[in-house]
Amino acid sequence: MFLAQVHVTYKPSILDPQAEAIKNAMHRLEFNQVTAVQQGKYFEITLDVPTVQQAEKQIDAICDQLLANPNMETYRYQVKELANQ
Amino acid sequence: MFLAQVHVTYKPSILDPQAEAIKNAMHRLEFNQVTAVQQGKYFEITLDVPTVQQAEKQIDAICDQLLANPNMETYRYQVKELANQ
Amino acid sequence: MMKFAVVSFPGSNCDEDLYYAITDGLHEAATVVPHTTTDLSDFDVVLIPGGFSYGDYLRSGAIAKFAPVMPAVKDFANTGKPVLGICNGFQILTEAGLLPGTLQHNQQMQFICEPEPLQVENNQTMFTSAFQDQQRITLPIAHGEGNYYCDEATLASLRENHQIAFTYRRNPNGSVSDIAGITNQAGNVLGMMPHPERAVEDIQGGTDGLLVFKSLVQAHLRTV
Amino acid sequence: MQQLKSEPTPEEIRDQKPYEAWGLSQREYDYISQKLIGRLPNYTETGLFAVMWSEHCSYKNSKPILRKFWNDGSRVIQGPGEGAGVLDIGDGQAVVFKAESHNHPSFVEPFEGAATGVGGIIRDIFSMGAKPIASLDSLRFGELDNPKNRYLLTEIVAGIAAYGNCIGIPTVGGEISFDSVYDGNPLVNVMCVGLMDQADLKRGRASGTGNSIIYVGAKTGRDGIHGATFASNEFSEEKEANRSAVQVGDPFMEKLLTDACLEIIHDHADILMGIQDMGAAGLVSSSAEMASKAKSGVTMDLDLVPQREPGMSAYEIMLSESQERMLLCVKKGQEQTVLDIFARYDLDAVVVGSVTDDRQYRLYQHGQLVTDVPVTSLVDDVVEQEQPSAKPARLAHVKSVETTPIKDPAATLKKLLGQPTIASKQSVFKQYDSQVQANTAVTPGSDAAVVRVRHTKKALAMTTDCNARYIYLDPFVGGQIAVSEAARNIVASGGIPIGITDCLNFGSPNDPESYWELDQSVQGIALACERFDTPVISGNVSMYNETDGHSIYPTPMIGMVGLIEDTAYITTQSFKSAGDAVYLIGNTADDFAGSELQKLQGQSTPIGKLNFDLNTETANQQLVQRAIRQHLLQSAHDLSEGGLGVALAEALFEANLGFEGQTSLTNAKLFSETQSRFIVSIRPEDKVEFEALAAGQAVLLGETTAQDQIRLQTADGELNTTVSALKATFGGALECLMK
Ligand SMILES: Nc1ncnc2c1ncn2[C@@H]1O[C@H](COP(=O)(O)OP(=O)(O)O)[C@@H](O)[C@H]1O
Ligand SMILES: [Mg+2]
Repeated sequence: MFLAQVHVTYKPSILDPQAEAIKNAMHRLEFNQVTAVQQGKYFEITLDVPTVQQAEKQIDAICDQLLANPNMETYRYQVKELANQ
Repeated sequence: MFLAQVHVTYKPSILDPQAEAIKNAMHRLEFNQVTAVQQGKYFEITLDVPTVQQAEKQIDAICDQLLANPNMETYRYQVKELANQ
Repeated sequence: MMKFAVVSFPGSNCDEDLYYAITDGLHEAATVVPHTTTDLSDFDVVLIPGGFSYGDYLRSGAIAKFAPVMPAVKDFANTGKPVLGICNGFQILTEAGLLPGTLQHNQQMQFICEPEPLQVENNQTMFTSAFQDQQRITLPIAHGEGNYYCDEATLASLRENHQIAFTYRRNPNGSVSDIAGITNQAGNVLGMMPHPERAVEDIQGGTDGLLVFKSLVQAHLRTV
Repeated sequence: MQQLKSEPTPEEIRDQKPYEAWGLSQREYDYISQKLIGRLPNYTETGLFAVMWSEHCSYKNSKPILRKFWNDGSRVIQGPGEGAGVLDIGDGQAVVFKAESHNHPSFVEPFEGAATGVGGIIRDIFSMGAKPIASLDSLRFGELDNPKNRYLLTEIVAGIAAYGNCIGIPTVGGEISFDSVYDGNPLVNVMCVGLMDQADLKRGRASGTGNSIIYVGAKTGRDGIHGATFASNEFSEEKEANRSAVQVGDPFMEKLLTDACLEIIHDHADILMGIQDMGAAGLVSSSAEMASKAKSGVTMDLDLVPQREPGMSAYEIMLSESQERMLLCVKKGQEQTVLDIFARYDLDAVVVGSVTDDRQYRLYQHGQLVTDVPVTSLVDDVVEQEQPSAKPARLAHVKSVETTPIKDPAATLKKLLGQPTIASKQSVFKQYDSQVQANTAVTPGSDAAVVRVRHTKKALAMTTDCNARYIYLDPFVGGQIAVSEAARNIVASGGIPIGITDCLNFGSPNDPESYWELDQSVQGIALACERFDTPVISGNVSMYNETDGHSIYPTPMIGMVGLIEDTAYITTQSFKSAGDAVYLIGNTADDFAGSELQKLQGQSTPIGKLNFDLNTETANQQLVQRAIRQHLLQSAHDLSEGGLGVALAEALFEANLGFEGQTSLTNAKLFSETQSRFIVSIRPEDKVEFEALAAGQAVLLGETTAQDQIRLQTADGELNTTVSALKATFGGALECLMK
C-alpha cells in the first residue's frame, strides 16, 4: 500500500482571484506582513499496488488526466509506502 | 522572510462529497487500485517577519481565523526560512 | 425536421430547458440522450447543456470529460456537424480539448445570474448567421466559473481565425478580452457561457437566444 | 432486550438520567417507562424517545396552538401532516409547498447550515411526487455594523446559492431584514414550491404487511446527531462549542435522488406504497412516522444500513441527520425494479426492513434485538404541553405615537432607501440562479416572483413576508398584516392568493410571554387566512430562538402562493412608460408605529399602536384584481416598509422614469406605513374606465415623466430630487454596508 501526497497549483503566469481575495482578507485582519499567498489543491491518494514504481506511474497518469488542468495547473507529488496493518 | 506551507483538510467524520466523486471518477478511469482519496486545500504564504516564532504565531492565527473552518477542518503547516534575495 | 440531441450528464440541469427551447421555441425535434450513449451519428446537432455535471467537483467539466458519451461527441464534431456547449457545456468542451482555454472562477468569486448585454463578434458561423454583424443582444448568464482564460498565443490565434463569437459589453466575470463564446478553428464547435435557451419566448424576458438555434437551422438547410 | 457493552444499562440510565440533557423530562421518562412500554428503556430506546419527543419532531408545545390554524378550502388536497401541503390548481394539476427553518445550524455553520436547509425542504416537496420548481428564502440578521453579521450574511447566502444553483431549482424570491434582536440568532427560512399531476400524489406510508422498507441515498454518518433536540433547546454562547451537529450537503447527490424518486413515482406508482425523506431525527422519525400513519409496525436490520463510518452504534445510526437520504416502502417481490432504477442513477439503495402487522417498532443490530417498542409510543403518545401564557408587560399600555414633521422629504427618502431592510437585495439575489428551468416570468426584484406552468396558460406567483416589528407591537394584528402583505404582493403580481405555508420563529415556549405571542399571532394568521381563502397547508415551528435569555422578535414568516389564471395577467411593480397616470389605492393615516421611519428617527425598538382593517384590505385587493383582469394596469406595487415614498421610488428605477404630481398628504405621511395600499400606473386612455371601477378607492397622484426627476407637491412642502441619485443609494447600499 502506498500513499501519494499530491499538490496541484496554478502556473505562475495565471492570475488566481481566490488567492488574491485570501491575501486581501489577511490584510483586513491586519496580518500585514503577509507578502504573498498561493493557493492550490491537495490530495492524499491511497493505492493498493505492489511497488513504488507502479504507484508513481499511476499517480502521474491520474494527475495528467484528471487532477490537473494542463492549461493552467502544474502538479507535484510524493509517494510513501504505508506500513502494513 | 519565511514561507509557510499550510494543509487544510476535513476532519475524518465530515462528509466529503467531492473526494467521493473524484474517487469514483478514478475508478471509472480504471484506476481500480485507488482505495481512498482525501482532498484538501494547500496554501503557500510568504511572511516578512524576523523570526520563525513570529511566523508560526501568525500562521496559527491565520489558520484559526481564516483558512480553516474549525467546525469541519483541521490544519497543519511547516515554516521554512527563505534565502535572502 | 432537424434532429437535435441534448446530452444529459449526471448533474446537468439545463437539459430539459434546451429540449423545450428546441421543441417549443424552435419547433424542431429534440431528444435528451443519457451520458451512456455511444453513438450520436443519427443527429444533426449535438447540444451540451448547462448545470453541474458530476457536481462540478474538482473543476467544472473535469469529470464529465470522461463520460462514456464523450468519444461519440468527439466523433460527431470530427464529421463537421455542429456541437454547441452552453455554460457547463462550454466548460466540458474546454476540458475535453474540443475548445481551447479554460473557464476559471469569476473574478469576484461569486455566482452571477443576470441579463447580460452581449455583442455578436462574428455572424459568419453556423451558430450566429441569423444575427446581424456586431448585433447587440441580451442573454441571461448564470455561472460561478465563467471567467474565460487562455494564453496570449491562443488569444492571438482565436482572433486571427475569427473564433470569438460573442463578447460581453460590460465584462461581468473577468474573462480575457471580454470573451463570452468561442468556436473551434473549424467553426463547428461553439462554447458560450450565456444561456440562449433561456431567451426563446417572450415570457422569459427576451427572445435573442432563439437566433442561435435559428442559425443552426439555416446551416442545416444549406447542407441538405 | 440487548444491551451493548459500552452503553449504560437501563438501570444506569434511570439513575444517571442522561435523557435530561437530551431534552426528555423526568415526567416524560417515567410516563414512557411505566405507562407506554412497561419497563425501563435501554440506551438506544431512550435516545429514540428523546428525539421523537422533542419539540422539533413532536410539536408537543405548539400543537395545541397550531390547531387554531385554518386548513380547509376547496383546493386543499393535502393539508399539514405530510412532507408538504398540496393544492388543486385545475387541469388535474396541483401545487405543493412548504417552508422550513434552519436557524440554529446556520448560526453554528452558516454555509452548510443554510445549504442543508435548502436540501431538506426540497426532499419534502419531491417526496410528495412533485417536481420542485422554485425556492424562496426569508432571512433575518443583526445589524451589519457587526462583522459577525456580515460574515453570516455572506456565508448563508453562499450556502443557499451553492445548493439551489447546483441542483437546478431556481431561487426566485425572498426577503431579508435586519435588526439587532437577531444578533446571535439569525433566521434562515427556506420555502420550496413543486408542481405535479394530482395522479402522482404520494404519501409517507409504510403499509401492507410484508412489504419492504428501502433505504436510498447518502451513507449514514455521525453528522447532526441530536440536531433535532439541539434545535429544540435554547442556544447559549457556551454551546457554540457544541459542533457535533454540523451536516454537510451534497446537492449533486440530491439531484440524482430527486430524478430517481420522481421516475419511480411516475412509472411505478403501483408498487411504491409510500415515500418520505429522512429529515430531523433521520431514520427513526421517517420510519416510525411512516408506520404510524399506516397503522402498521416495522422491523429493520441496522447492519444493512449503508454506513460511512465504522463502529456506529444503533443509537447513532438511528439519530444521524446525514443529508440526502430517503425511505421507501415497496411491494414485496417488486424490490428489484426499484433497486435497478436507483442503480442507474449510481445511488446506494438497500432493503433494510419490512412492514409488520403488530404495530411494534423493532430494530436489530449484530443479530440482536436492540429496540422493541410500540410505534404509537414514539409518534402518537407524546404528551402535549399547553404552556402557561401571559400578555407581555410592554403591551399593557399601548400609546399611539406621533412623528416629528419632516422638512426635507428628499433627504428622508434617500436615507430610507439606504436602510439595509429597504435597500435593493440585488447583490444577494444575483448570486441565485433564478431562471434555471426556463419558466421564471418575473425574477427577483418585483413584488412576487412568477413562474409559468409550461404548456398551460397558468402561472404561479409566490412570496415570503413578515414584518416582525409589527408582530412585536401586536402579534394578533401583526399576524393578520403578515398574511395580508403576502396577499398584496400576490395580487399586485396578477395572482389570486390560494394558500400559505409558514415558519413560526419564536422564543422559548416555556416563557409565558413568548407562548402568548405565538398563540396570538397564530390566531391573527388564521383569521386573515380564512378571509382570503388561503388555507395553511404546511409549515414549521422554530422555537427557542434565544441567546443567553435574549429573544428575537416573534417572526412568523408567511410563504404564500397565488394562482395566475392567465399569463396575460402577469403584472410587475415597475412603471412602464412616460405619461402614464399614477394612482394611490387606499387611504393614508399617521401609521408610524413600528415603521422604518420610526427606526430611522432613533426608535430602534418599535412603539405605538397598529391600525388595520381586514375589510379595507380585501376591498383594495379586489380592486387591483379586477383592474388587472380588465387589463387596465401597466404596473402595480404594494406599499410596505417606507410607505408611499419608497414605493414610488422603487417603481421608477427599472425603466429610468421620472414622476410629477401632487398630494394632500404631508411630507411625513409619505413615509407612513398604513396597510392595504397600492400604487398603480395606467395608460391615459384607460383613466376614465379605471376611475369608474375604483369608485373613490383610488386617488390620482400624478404622472410618470421621461425626466430624471421626482417632484411631488405635498400639503406642507415638496419632494423634489433626481431619481438617479435615489437609485444609486437604493442599488448600492447593501454592498456598501457589507464592505
Ligand atoms: N433573500 C432574497 N432572495 C431572493 N430574493 C430576494 C431576497 N430578498 C429580497 N428579494 C427580492 O427583492 C424584492 C423586494 O423584496 P421585499 O422588499 O421584501 O419586497 P416586499 O416589500 O414587496 O415584500 C422581491 O422581489 C424579493 O423577492
Ligand atoms: Mg411588495
